[in-house]
Amino acid sequence: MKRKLLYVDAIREATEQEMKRDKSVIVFGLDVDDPKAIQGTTRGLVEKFGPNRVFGTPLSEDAMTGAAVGMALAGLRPIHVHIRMDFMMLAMNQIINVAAKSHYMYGGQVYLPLVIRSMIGKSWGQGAQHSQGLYSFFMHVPGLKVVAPTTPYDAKGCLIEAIRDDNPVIFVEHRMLHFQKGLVPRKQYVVSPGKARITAKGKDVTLVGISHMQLECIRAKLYLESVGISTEVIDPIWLSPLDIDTISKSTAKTGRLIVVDNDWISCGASSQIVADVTERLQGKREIRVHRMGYAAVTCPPTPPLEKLFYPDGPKIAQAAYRMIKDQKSNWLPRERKDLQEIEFKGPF
Amino acid sequence: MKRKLLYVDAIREATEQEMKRDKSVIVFGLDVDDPKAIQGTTRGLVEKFGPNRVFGTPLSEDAMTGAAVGMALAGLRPIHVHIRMDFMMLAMNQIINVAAKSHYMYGGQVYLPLVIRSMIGKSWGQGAQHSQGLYSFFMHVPGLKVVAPTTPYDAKGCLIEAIRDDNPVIFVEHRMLHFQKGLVPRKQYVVSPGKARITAKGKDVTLVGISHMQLECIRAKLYLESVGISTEVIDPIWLSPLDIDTISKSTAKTGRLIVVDNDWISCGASSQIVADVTERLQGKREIRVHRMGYAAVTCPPTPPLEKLFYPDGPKIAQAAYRMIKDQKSNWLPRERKDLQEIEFKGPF
Amino acid sequence: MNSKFYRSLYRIRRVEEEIARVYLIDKIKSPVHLSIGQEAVSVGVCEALRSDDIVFGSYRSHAFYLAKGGDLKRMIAELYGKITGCAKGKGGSMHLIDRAHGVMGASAVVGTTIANAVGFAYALNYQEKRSIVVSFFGDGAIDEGVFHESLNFAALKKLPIIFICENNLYAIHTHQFQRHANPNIWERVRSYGIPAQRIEGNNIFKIYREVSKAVKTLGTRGTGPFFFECMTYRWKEHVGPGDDFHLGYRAEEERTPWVKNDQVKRIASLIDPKKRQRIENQVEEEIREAFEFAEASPFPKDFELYSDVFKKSK
Amino acid sequence: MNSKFYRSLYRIRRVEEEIARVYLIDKIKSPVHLSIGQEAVSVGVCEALRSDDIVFGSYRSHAFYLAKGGDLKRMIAELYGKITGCAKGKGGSMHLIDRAHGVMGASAVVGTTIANAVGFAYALNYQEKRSIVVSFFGDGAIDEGVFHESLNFAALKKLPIIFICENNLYAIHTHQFQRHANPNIWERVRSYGIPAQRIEGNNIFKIYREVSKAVKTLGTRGTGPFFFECMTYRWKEHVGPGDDFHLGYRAEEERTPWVKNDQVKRIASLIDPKKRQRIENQVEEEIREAFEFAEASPFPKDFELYSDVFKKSK
Ligand SMILES: Cc1ncc(C[n+]2csc(CCOP(=O)(O)OP(=O)(O)O)c2C)c(N)n1
Ligand SMILES: Cc1ncc(C[n+]2csc(CCOP(=O)(O)OP(=O)(O)O)c2C)c(N)n1
Ligand SMILES: [Mg+2]
Ligand SMILES: [Mg+2]
Repeated sequence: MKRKLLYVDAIREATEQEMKRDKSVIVFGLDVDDPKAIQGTTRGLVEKFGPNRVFGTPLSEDAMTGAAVGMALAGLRPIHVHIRMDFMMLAMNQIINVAAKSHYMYGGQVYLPLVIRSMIGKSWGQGAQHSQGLYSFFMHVPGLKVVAPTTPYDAKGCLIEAIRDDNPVIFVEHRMLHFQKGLVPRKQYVVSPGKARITAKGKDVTLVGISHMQLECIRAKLYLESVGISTEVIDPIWLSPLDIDTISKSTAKTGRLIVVDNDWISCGASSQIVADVTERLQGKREIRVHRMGYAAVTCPPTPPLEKLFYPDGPKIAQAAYRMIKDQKSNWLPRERKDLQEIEFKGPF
Repeated sequence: MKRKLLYVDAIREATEQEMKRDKSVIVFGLDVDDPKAIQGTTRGLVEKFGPNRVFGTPLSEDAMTGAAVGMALAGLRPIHVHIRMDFMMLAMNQIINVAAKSHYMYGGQVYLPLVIRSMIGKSWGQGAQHSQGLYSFFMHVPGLKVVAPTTPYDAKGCLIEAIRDDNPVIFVEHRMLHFQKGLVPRKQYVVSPGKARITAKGKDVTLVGISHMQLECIRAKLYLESVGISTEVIDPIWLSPLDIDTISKSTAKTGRLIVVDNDWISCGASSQIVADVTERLQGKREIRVHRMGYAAVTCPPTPPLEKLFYPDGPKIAQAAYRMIKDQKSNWLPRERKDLQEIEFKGPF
Repeated sequence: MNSKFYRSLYRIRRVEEEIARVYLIDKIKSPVHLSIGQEAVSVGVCEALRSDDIVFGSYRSHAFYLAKGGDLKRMIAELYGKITGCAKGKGGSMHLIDRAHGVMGASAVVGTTIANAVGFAYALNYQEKRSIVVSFFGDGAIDEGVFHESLNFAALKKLPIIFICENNLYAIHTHQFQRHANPNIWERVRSYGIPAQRIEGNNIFKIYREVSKAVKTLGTRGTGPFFFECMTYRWKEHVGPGDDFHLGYRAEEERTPWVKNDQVKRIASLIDPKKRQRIENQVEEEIREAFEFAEASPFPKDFELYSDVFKKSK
Repeated sequence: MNSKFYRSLYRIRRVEEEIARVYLIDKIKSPVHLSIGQEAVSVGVCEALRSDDIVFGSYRSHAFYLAKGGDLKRMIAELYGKITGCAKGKGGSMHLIDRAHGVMGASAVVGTTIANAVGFAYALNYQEKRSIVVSFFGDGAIDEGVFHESLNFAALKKLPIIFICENNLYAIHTHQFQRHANPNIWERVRSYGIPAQRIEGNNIFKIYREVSKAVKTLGTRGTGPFFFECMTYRWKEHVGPGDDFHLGYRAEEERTPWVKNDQVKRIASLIDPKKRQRIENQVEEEIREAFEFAEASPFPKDFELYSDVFKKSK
């Protein structure tokens, strides 16, 4: 149980173990079989399972997603990989109009055990078209499941769960999480929908951090500690279906909710969570809520603007501080070097 | 000022007047030049302006949207028409990754005076793939404007505004509104972003009805009158940018907000509006909020299930009644024949 | 052979005529896209298939659904929105399915099932199954990028799939000439290294013969795909039960040769009148029963609204 | 002619070598996709254009940007993320633009600008302008549906556009053979009725000559489009400043003939050494100035984060 793995290796291991278990699991997508092996997440798979089970494709996001649907209809359990969420915009018709709807519109007769892996880019000039989250699109449409694990442990458990799930699952990775290290059991295990993870216990404010923003929330918590504020941090892990109970309960306890998203705010996951919790707690408990996410602009590649574009530990800490102490406070913690590398602890 | 027009004729008139005014306005898209002329909204235009300015296209949503972007870059003001929102899923890459971002990512050097008209289907077995709203996708991404006029008056004014706007505007029509009648001035006028319309004054509850749901909210208001509840109804008209001030103020007055969307709730416009108003009024005014929208399932074509799928006047009235009087109440008004046809009054 | 052809042709024609008749009394609250005039393509192709072969198609779905053996009762019930429908009333006329007979679905968005069919064919190869896939689509689907992406992939992987383009000259009211500078669909397809040909004249025998050859070749894996552009003609309006010559986008004379060349009549004339009468009686009886079944069936109960969103995994 | 070619080729080569050199000290915090080895395509094409002609391209944007006359200072400043960059630091290396010189932008999503270029060409026709459009893209873009949709439309409307496929054999690390059963891009294009040919050997003269002919023909409207598949080779890794033969997806020997056939050297040998020296000195000076300019320029101020989301309409 003490074994540490990188996130990418956790993904790789989950894939390999599931492929061994079930011959119907196959992996395909642009560059999955190339020397870079999708940051290493597909390394060695083609050698182990052969080019019929692991293959690169032409640049044809629309048809390849449609093909994944067809394979799933035929009883395979395809894992289709996109190296950027942004490129999924080319596959929206198949995802929204076909994959999400087939089980329902055929009266339950068919089902699609399909995983779509995709990555959010950040930094080093990713810019306008390589940095988007956009998973709220998939949370909007019934018939899709969405998961965005942040730790190597959850990456493995969620991917195994996603592969075994009989429905289309959008599996959201973040490039800045790919080389995070954490404890990962050797055996197979699942991290299922329905249970958000409380990653830090606290009593003054609830921070919900999605995808990479989970890390920033943990940083914020450490900054807030230094000013005597006790923070509860929650990682929803599965975004659809979403464990709103855990978030509601925590908010009922702390009276304050900040949702920090790795995406824009308008009609995003942060709006959904804040609206849901508000509806649930109204009349029961007075609360304060706040949404944070990308600035409402296109992502700029130049470093000084990019820094302003994203929420980060200090900014999140400031928002919590303001909510608790004083809306007008200018307190903003200085970035601490020792918080630059945060390793996920566990096992959970 | 007493002239009444159908919604479709208001659209047609706006287009024609703007084409006369400005030679750079062109109209294209599947079937715009065919005998049905997009429900009549493009009738006669090809005869008046010729096939270079008004033309049907191959079935190529992705490239035709990309072409619209290119035309706008070259200084034209294209109106590109899709007969269903659902088909825009094929054009998401150009809309989200290119149209929304060009002005920003080229540092303001280019701009895209582009209108994308699209229609939401309903009833008569439209089913899974001809019934979606999905405009929340466009509200999510910075760089796009979104408008969903509900009256013939606003249809004309908003379309003229959209054509003259130098940014990409997603213009959302609803097929059930197309044959609504209402007063429409002959002259050109604009209905600009920044001003939601209070379509009925009231004091007990605020109903925000988007697109076709505006009509259902007006029905709900009439049902509620009969039980002595006074309803304020708001039509946001422009969804992005959204006039949240008007909605907030009304909610501050009534203390109650119900947002009824023509789309799913999760990460939808209703979540956005509820979260925004909550953030603004917290600590100032205790309020109750509630979101309504499509049932969280794929749209079923069979009439009895389809009826359950959509919010309607009685269901909205019930939700308001419960919020005001008693959460457990079973009151549900019987559908009134005299409310089946609601004509928009005005001018506003 | 001829009587098999005739039964299938006659059945499709008569089912759709009945749909058109019943449509006027608003029992079918759903768009209907009739294939009247085009039946020979579906029948010619599907008669060349085995029952475990798979077909995918578009919203113009009645003909290939029935030709492949799809259940008639459940189809009509689906159009009526009844719980006994092939999709429990949740699909409607544009999303017919009958897994037991290899009808894997239909899409209301043009072109989408082409990619699904290609993926299914990949899976069949991978699973070492002997069946093959047929993908039906119209001339309008050619314009869509997904068609090309799908061809490219199918050719690359040499998949066991037959593409059938039902070229009825129009996408709604827009002629192929208004959409393609070069109306040579089969030529475009050949450039991918896919054997492709055009079959003129809605000729059921020719279609059957050519598709049968392709099916035979596909018995050996790694020999696909194949492509056929089948020229045909839609007699009725794009959607709905009526004629549409009054719209002016096409002249009634354009239809005349196709009506003269009606494959239902053609095959009828080739079989023994008594046999023919027997077939027709059986089909009429089947149709009567199917509409009665649909009428008598209940609508889905309210709880069905929320069923089938997700499949519970075991 | 030769000295014009040489100046442009040498300038692109040297700019990119400088980028590669500077990259190691992390001043450029942006992905860079170098065209070293491929310059002849951009130069051969752009030398055949007029300054009011328009080009669109992909993230591998340095060569066509410079070949079309794009401002060097503003390009390097853009890579450095400075406010003086051609997109104020908001575009980065993958979205170079210079409207004044007809460089209308570049996309990081493969294939997208092809459709934009087609729309632009439609507008030029409509506006009765004399200029034409060139759309640059890689062999990877051929796989995307939007390529086909765009060709079909351009052919239908006979648009004044020249499509240039820079076929460097690879999409990232994936060879064309792994993506196309039939590596005959030009043939696919011909099936749309578009004149299309492959130009072998990265030959700048041939490219210039053939494109010039097409440009001339396009002087008469209704004669387009044209298509050229220009065979070329990327010497460096897909993204970044280094070599990539260690990755194993291609052998260094594959590059050898292309290096032997280096068009920069080839043209260098054709011009008078003194003249050549003068050109080189001028270019070196220009490059030095450009990097100094970029270094010295300030980053965008904070308020720039929120500018340029929407254009204010007048
Ligand atoms: C992607 C998409 N775009 C547009 C439409 C609207 N539409 C419905 S049917 C149709 C014509 C399709 O023509 P074709 O493929 O030739 O089939 P046919 O109706 O002739 O059988 C169009 C454009 C659609 N359903 N899907
Ligand atoms: C739509 C899309 N899919 C995938 C990618 C990832 N990607 C970036 S470059 C590239 C290869 C493109 O190859 P090619 O078009 O030949 O251009 P080259 O890099 O060789 O100049 C890929 C797949 C992308 N940017 N866009
Ligand atoms: Mg057709
Ligand atoms: Mg390439």
